[in-house]
Amino acid sequence: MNPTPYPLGKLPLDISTHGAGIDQLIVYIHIFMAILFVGWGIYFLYCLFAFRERAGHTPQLEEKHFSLPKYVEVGVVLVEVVLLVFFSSPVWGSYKNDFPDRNEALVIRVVSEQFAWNMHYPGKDGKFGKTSPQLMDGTNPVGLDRESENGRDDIVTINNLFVPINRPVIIDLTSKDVIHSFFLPVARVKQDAVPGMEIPIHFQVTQTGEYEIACAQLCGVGHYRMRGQFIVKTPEEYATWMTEQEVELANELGDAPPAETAPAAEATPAAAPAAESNSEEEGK
Amino acid sequence: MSLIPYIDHEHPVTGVTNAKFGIWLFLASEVMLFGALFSTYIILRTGATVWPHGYEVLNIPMGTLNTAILITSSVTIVLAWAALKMRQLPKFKLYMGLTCLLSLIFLVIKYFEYAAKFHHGYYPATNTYFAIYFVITGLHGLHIIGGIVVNAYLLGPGSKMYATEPERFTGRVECAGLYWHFVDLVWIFVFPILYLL
Amino acid sequence: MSSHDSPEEIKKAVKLYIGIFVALLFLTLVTVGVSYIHLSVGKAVALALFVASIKASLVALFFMHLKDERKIIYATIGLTGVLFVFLMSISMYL
Amino acid sequence: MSASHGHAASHDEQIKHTLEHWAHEPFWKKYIFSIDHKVIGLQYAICSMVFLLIGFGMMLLMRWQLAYPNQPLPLIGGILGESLFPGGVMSPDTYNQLGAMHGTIMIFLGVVPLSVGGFGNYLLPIQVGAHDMAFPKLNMASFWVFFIGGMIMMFSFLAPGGAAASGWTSYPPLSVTAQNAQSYWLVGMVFLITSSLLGSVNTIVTAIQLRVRGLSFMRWPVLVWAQVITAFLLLLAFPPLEAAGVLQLMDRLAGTSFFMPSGLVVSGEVLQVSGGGNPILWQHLFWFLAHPEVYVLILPAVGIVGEIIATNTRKPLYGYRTLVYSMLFLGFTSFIVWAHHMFMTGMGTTLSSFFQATTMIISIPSVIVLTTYLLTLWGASIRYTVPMLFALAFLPMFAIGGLTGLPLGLTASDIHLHDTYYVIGHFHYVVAPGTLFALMAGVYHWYPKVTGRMFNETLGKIHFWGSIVSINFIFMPMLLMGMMGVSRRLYDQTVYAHGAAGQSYNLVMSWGAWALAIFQIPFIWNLIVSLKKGKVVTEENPWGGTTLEWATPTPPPHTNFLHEVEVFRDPYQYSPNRNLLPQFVKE
Ligand code: HEA
Ligand code: HEA
Ligand code: CUA
Ligand SMILES: [Cu+2]
Repeated sequence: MNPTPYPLGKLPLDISTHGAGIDQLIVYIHIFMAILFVGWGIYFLYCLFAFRERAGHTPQLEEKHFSLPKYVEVGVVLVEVVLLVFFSSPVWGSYKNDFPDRNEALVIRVVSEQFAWNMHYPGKDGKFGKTSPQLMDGTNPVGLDRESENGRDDIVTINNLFVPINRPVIIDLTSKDVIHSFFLPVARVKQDAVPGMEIPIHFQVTQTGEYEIACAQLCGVGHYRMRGQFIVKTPEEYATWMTEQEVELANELGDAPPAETAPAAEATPAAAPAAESNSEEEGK
Repeated sequence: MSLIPYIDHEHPVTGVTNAKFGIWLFLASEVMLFGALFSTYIILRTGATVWPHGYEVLNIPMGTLNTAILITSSVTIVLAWAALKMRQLPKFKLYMGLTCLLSLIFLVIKYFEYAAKFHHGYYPATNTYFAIYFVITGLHGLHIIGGIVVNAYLLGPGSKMYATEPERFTGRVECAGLYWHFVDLVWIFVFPILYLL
Repeated sequence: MSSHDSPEEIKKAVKLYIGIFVALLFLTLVTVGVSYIHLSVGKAVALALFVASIKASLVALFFMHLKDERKIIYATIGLTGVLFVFLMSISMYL
Repeated sequence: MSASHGHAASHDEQIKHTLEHWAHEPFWKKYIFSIDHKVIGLQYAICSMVFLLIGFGMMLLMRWQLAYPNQPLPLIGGILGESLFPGGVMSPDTYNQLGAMHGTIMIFLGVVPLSVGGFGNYLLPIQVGAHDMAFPKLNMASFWVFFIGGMIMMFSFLAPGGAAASGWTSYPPLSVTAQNAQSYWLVGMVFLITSSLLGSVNTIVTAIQLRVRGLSFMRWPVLVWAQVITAFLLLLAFPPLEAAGVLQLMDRLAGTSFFMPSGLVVSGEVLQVSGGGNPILWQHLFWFLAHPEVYVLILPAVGIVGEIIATNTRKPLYGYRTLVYSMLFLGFTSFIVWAHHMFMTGMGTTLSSFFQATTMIISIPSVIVLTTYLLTLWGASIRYTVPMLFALAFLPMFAIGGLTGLPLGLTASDIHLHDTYYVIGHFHYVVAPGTLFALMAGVYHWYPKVTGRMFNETLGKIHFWGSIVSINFIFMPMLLMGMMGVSRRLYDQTVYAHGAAGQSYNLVMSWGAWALAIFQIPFIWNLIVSLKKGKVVTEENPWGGTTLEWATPTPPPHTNFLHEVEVFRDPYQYSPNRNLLPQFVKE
């Protein structure tokens, strides 16, 4: 087997495309911190020893001026500026802003609740059906209206987030009750899920495996067990899984099983590219 | 008697008495208190889908009357202080009495306004507009009540101090006045944002 | 404030207070009157806050004697003013 | 001084008169509803130390659950009752209650009242040469309002549904929908805030108005500076939280929706509220207070450490002015960094850039403060008293805590570290081996002055070495566990694979915490027993300090000073021949 994705006392395995920048920043800033701490620490220990009170030792009372510390302080400022401008801001900027094309990417709605993660896939047509709070209940966690225009083929899973590798993923994150925080340790993704807001995030992963979704915001008694599975598959496996879901759903709703190839007849032009990219991957 | 200096005369460097400096610091914190509420007001309003115009749901004539009353009470209290400065205790009592009376009238009108709201089924829980309306006016009302207590004290038992330490007493009245003006000042903003806009 | 202690000064001040009082009442009527015209939201807000600020300044400057106060009071108010702006800036973030 | 007693000569008379009068006051007026700032200071100090102990006790229970998840708590588990500890095992809800209350108690009932209420009240008037606070009755009121607030917090455990369990941050909607004593928490906070406001007005007026002749601002001891800046932070940052507390109370009790958006569905039911509110608004109002609050936690500690370092290095503080300006800058800037706690709430890049930048900027004055202290050590003659050991330990510990703030302040690294144990490690390094050590240093340093007895040196050293070692075993693993991505506020982290991978750290931390508890026994023992058995201290200035508290008789009488005092020079001056040039000695 692979070595554990969670080595003791270290950053976990990183399977995302943007995570390297974050890890690099974390490593660099800790090196910087260590240098400051050890540098001052050596000076500190030296002082503690050399200037201890003892017979014949007198303190130096005249005002002294040191210029080295000034340079150190200026150095600290410079390093902070560099880290901020060249390491933190670019990574953060692309994390927040450089969204992939919604038509290319796999778009998933994630609706958090006490204490579960509900994943809402748009299904074959690439479009989400209508949802409403009134429809939410135990069997319909995201409040999906199956009768709404694009709702019939939507796939909903609980606590299992399936994504393929090497394809941008966009998650529209929201919550139906309290604030949660959607945390994928191995993908360096974290975003609060705030009720009343739908916040998009994006990432892309490169390595298959079964990982975890953690809740990072206190959300009640079950906060500690609000664990989800983050299942990363190859595109083929992912497509197979998706087809399984579709078949299952069709059986459940009593519809005809979905045809092997998309797009569905009623797909609007906007949805077509997404559907195409789906079928492309299926073809691989 | 006291070992604490600058109770009844100004500190030579800062130029203020302890009490006056203290009351200004207190008012500074009050600014931040109401500032947070005004911030909340803006956020709720910009985020709201429907926001009733004050004039649709509130009683503007009553609000205007209350504004006038509060402004008048601000004048009477400053006149009360001026009377003390001129060492005219009876005049002080007259103006301070007026101030208390006016503030009570303010509360009575406020009571009728609240009662009318409840009568129409408007409660804090109705929508965010009424939520912030009741909180701001309610908190302001509590400040009025606090002011009445202090002013009534200075009018009644507190005024005994005038006989022994007139300077110190005048200082106290000035501080009470500063507080009262501040309460008035808050209302000057509350009135347009809740009633008129 | 010792400079204003003399009875004449106080008498003068009293006249001023009455003047301010009239101005405040007048401005109140102005805002209320304008509110009946139903201006567009932007204009109404700007005007109402403008008038309110004038009224507040009058109260602060004259009734609260801020017109000639001590440095330390100005400093306190100045600091509070700046922090108040920070606090109000919250409303821009949401 | 006061107009009716024009002459300075009569001042001493007046002191005598006041002391005689005080001697005849009944016990309750002298020691319970007292207006003497020293008595009030001690009331604050004792209460807050008991609260610290209670808060620590709660954490000791929680540490059992963390180290040995779901195993019954030995011995005490059964006693604590089926509702909180079913089958002797702490329930998740109990864990959340204890966690929220640990944070609340430690900060608002422990550290702040001790450093501001205790040290501030006791020392600040003396250090400026005053006979009492400017408003003694207000001072008494602020203590009792604090006391009521504390009691409300404590009794909230008995309320139906238990104590508040939404974290010390009380984020809505969770805190609003919670069926527990969150409302008590809010009311308690309103009391505590009111108490702080009264106290800070008093502190500022006392420090500025009651300065004795010759004590210009730039001659204030650093502790006075620290307390005054702290008081301004409390004065101007607390009211927004008071307002927010009222709003949350309205949401809970009056059904308003200040923090409640529309369309909430809680356990399958659509919540019947009008909606239209904004949960993020609470976070802004909360952190607008709570970031300045963390500097409230550190600044008095910085002041105490400054006093002790100056006294025990036997030389002037390096760069006193720089230090003062840095603290002023720190205080001011602390008002514009609050949103660094909220990077993950969905904030845009413009705003987060601003708050990242301010957060980096605010680290600079902290670096300068530490640097001045470190440079003071150069060429010193360091006397290793117990308080000095704690004060010295403060420096590297605060450095670790402060430095670990930097990765949190940069948005990119905060993505991974936010709300993990890294944050817990960061701030515990600043508040526990930082502030708490500084406070312990202060307790030892002024113990002889306050009680007239010397503490036991050996017990003090055992306390020090035991604490410094064990406390690092608690908080260092937290930083590492945070790196692994383990979330905070987890009742049982082994539910997660990455949590289980780090579980061994929990054993280290818990045993570290229990060891730390054991090493507090000599401390408490020392404080109590030395009251009776300690060597009597009669001299005014046992440590050779230079500030005004060392001019008072030991222990200080009701009026603090028996004669009028005056200040002649900057603090922390030493002359080669006398080795000591106190502020109050004319030469
Ligand atoms: C006393 C309290 C205190 C202090 C002083 C600080 C200081 C700082 N804090 Fe901290 N912080 C908290 C208490 C404190 N903090 C608390 C309680 C929380 C969590 C709240 C919660 O969520 O529950 C928190 C959380 C917190 C966050 C949010 C993290 C998150 O939730 O994701 C951030 C982010 O920017 C942050 C940053 C900083 C920074 C940059 C400083 C800077 O001011 C630090 C500057 C100091 C230095 C840079 C040190 C300089 C060192 C040297 C010069 C070396 C000298 C060497 C030797 C002596 C050997 N803090
Ligand atoms: C000032 C603040 C402060 C202090 C000092 C401490 C001190 C300690 N804290 Fe705490 N802690 C917080 C503030 C503080 N904490 C906050 C805000 C949180 C977040 C809560 C939340 O999630 O909402 C937290 C959370 C927190 C957690 C995480 C819980 C979780 O996320 O699930 C843990 C875990 O171990 C912990 C441990 C400890 C320990 C072991 C100490 C030890 O260092 C304790 C040491 C205490 C002493 C050594 C007592 C000293 C006093 C005396 C000895 C007095 C003597 C008495 C007499 C003479 C009468 N704390
Ligand atoms: Cu959901 Cu924590
Ligand atoms: Cu902060």
